[in-house]
Amino acid sequence: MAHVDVAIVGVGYSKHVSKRRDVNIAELVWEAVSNCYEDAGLKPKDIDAVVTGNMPAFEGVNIPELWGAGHWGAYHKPLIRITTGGTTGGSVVHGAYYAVASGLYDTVLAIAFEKQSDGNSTMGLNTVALADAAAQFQQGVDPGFLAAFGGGAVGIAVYQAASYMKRSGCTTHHLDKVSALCRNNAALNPWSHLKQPGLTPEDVAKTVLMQYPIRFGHVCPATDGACAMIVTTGEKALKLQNKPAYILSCASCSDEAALMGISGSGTTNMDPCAQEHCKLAAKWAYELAGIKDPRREIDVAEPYAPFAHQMLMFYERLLLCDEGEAPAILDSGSMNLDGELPVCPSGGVISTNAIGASAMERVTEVALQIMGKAGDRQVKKEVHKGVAHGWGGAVNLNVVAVLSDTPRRS
Amino acid sequence: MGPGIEIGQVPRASLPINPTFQWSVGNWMDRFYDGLKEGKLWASKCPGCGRVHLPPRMVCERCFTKCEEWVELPETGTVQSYTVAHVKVGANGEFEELPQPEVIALVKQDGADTCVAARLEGGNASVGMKVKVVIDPEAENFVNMLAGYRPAE
Amino acid sequence: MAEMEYKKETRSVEGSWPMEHWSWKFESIALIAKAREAFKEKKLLGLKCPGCGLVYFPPKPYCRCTGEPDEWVEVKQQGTITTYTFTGAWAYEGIKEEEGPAGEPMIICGVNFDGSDTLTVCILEEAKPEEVFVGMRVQLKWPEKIEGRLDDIAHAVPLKE
Amino acid sequence: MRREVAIISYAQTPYEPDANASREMQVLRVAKAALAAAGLKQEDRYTVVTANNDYCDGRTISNMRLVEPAAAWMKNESKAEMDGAYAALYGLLRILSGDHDIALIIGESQASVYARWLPGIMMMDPTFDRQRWLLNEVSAAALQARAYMNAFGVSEEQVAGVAAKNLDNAALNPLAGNKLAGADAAKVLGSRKLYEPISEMMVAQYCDGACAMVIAAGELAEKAEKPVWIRGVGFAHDSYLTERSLEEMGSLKLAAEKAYAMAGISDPASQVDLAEVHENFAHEELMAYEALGFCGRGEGGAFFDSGATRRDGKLPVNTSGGAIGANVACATGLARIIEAAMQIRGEAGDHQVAKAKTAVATGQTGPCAQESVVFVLGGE
Repeated sequence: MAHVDVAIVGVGYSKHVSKRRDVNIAELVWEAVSNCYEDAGLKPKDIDAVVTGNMPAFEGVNIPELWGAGHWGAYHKPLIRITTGGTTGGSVVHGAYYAVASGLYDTVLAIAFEKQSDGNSTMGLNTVALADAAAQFQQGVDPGFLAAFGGGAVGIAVYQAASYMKRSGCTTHHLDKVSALCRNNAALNPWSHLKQPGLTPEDVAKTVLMQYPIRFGHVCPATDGACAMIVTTGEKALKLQNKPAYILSCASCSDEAALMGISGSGTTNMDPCAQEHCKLAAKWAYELAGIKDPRREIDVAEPYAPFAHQMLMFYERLLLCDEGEAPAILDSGSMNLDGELPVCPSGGVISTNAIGASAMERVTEVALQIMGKAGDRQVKKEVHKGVAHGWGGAVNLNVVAVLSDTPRRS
Repeated sequence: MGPGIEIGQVPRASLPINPTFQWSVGNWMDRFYDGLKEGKLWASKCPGCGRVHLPPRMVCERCFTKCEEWVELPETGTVQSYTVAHVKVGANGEFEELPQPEVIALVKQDGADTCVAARLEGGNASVGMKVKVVIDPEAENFVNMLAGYRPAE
Repeated sequence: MAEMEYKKETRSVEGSWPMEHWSWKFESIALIAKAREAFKEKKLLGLKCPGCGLVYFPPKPYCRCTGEPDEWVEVKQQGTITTYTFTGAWAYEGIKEEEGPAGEPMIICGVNFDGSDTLTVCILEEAKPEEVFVGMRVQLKWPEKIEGRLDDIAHAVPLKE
Repeated sequence: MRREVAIISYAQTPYEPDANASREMQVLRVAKAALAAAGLKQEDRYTVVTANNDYCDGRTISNMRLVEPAAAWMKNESKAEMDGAYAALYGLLRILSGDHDIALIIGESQASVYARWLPGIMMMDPTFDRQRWLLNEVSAAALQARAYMNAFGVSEEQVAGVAAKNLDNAALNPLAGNKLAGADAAKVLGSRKLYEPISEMMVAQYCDGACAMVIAAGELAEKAEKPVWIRGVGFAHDSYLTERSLEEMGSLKLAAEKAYAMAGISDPASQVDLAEVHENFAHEELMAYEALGFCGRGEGGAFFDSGATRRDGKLPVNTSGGAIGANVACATGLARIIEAAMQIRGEAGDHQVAKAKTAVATGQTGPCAQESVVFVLGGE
């Protein structure tokens, strides 16, 4: 049975800033959606289905599509809401991909967003584990210990970073270099949140330590922002774009929550930096995409890295190099905009994190690079294939998408 | 559970933590509330298809046009539907008896194409009934400045 | 109709998620209660899955292989660090912290106790940050008074082999 | 459709007000049972789509802790934060793409965990309705009921009659938690008044439970003993309840049109043998008769009076007891698909209907059935 090719023909963003108090949630998303229709040269009447998602803990609104989707051109259209925490944006892209690839819906609008200033970002993240905390308090654990062991505001990332640094020889200096690289790229990206042109690793090293080994400069901001994307069949895409970005494959993989067993139980996910499920998702995605040797065939990568070490760690878990090689590859300059395999040319999640939208923005940024529409942040080399990634939950959910300038060879 | 384990009554846990939120209402609803402060009903009008939204909306969902036109609506409206409420939802999410029944109505303000859900004073109600809006600019919570409706006589 | 001017700051409606009215159910609390009883005899009890043999400590009612652990097995009190972090202000890798997170430095690590296939989180005492590494061997350190609390097993010291 | 996709197996927990089990254990039980009934082991290649809600579960990223119970460890797993029928739809899309052949679908929630009517209030417009605290799932449904009944002269006895039918049907369904053998309209009308015209027994009370289903194409479907083929599917979003007419279930009508077109059904009233409808309130079943084309606009009451939808009628509806018999947020629509498949397979036991070749199942999400999904199922 022939594969239905799926291609991105339109990308739209809202402004990404820490607080948008001039709009409500629905209006913020409208900005990204209307930009996307314009970019694709399409109108709501051309859309056959809508796939949406956010991480509702940050806004405190249950299924905001019920009140808001009229603002997004979804009137009387098939709409499905897909939410998986940090990977939501990527899971929404998968939903849109499958809708088109199913042959039932030719042109699909995908929407992912977060308006974090409507809630409290730290409390939002805490609501992931308050149920388990409730159980632990009841069994004799005092809140102070739980907060400290939970890694405070940076959560499990601190354990992951410590483990990764031990496994790979990555030093805090590498973390500083990742932040500097991303924030400089973000300065070339009009849609990014934190723009710090000329930021140096030394500047990052001076930022306050939050919890070993993570400094304030190694951590993403909390952002109000939205992202929208239109995908359609390969056939229709070529009528709209001379160079659409094809989604060759989508794959996700889920593991047991790392570090924190349910309500105090032990967990078999003992090393939060192993990320075997990320390797599996990448393997499945590359197989479907017909990619045999990712490190040579992939031209650009957008790993989901709200914390600096994750850009290197997931570079390895996306099978772009061997275990522990990423720090050296960073040092070689290969990851720069003019490198052999640029990483996070958009500035990455460490510069912009409207959580619900972030995993979709990894896909749209790879798409813009493939379409040659990434403006000042367009990488130097010609981009044929790219990989986009997202993680979520207690670093136990991973989503991967592989994109290309040519459709999947069946 | 496995043979070696029987749990009996499954234990429960809860936590006295209530995350709070502050939803920015946006410029359309802000203007709606500004209007109510002066006892006026401002509705947004779609330049595309003419639909008038109360409460106002930035975008007309029917034709996906930005509604930057405004119209001030008269105080009269028509009941589209209503319910006689015998209960309300308590803080814990369960129903609590109301001391005496009250009427909640969906009212289409004259000139509007969408409805407002609000209390209807006076006890008796019917679909199609003419009503007048009751505005309380000093309401404790500004979302209640549109306090409700009363029979138009 | 005057051209619409846009405010930068519009009103905010206050609201909440009254989570105090939610309550969750946990078979794991009942299983851990039995393990906590055994703490008083300085014993660690894990629960073994009949499906795949994995041992969960502290015990868990279901396994990733969809089995339901049902056999109590004793878990050793020595273990291996699988991951760690430090809280509080400290000096490490030569970088002196003038102002850093409050609190005195604490080493928090994930420990896999021998005889179990899971991790539980402990505070490592009698050790300096520079000495900690993934794979380091540690020994559980019981509190003076063991009351059968979950955090009775939350302290460890480097294992002197 | 590009591929023939069939329902292979299914499993449901008993539906109870307060199950003596966590959501994890209820999900684990139905996931294992559905996989076993399909002859599948965890080592086999299948994708998993669950339906659950952060506010119902009181857990942000509610699927994060369901990975192991949903037999999704190291699997390609995702979640629809809507009714379980949407998770089934998404699983179908994954299989039709050709990238997957087998999907495990699971829906769950526990009313004993969340504050009953608060997740519904949290769905309302946060810039206006939410903190005015007038609209909730039941008061909104009452406004819908009044609009519909007033427009087409439907009586409270007819609405109460539907509730009585479903409570009586539920008595023949061992899994239903809310049942009353021999229930009649008077009994229903006598129950506690909530928001007129809705009294307590007309409401599908939320309860605890989970259900799971395996759907597949390719080898597993061809090998299956009694595959139930998915003939057609459709879904649609309607406007927020204060911005549309409440006299009809607009999204259900749109969803049904799409599903019927795909299934080649032109005259549902004669071509459909039975329906399992997700009715959160008794009046919604009457409105669904019209939206699903079983009768004309406004004729739902008369169609009910004709006895057509009774267990022995020509188009039995909700012989399982429907949502009034058992309503689990994020699972009730999936349970409807399962009940319809059971009828087609002749496995519905005491509530089995005689003629069950083509069945319709519906799911809904949001106040006044704002979002709807329709499945058309057929036997060999």
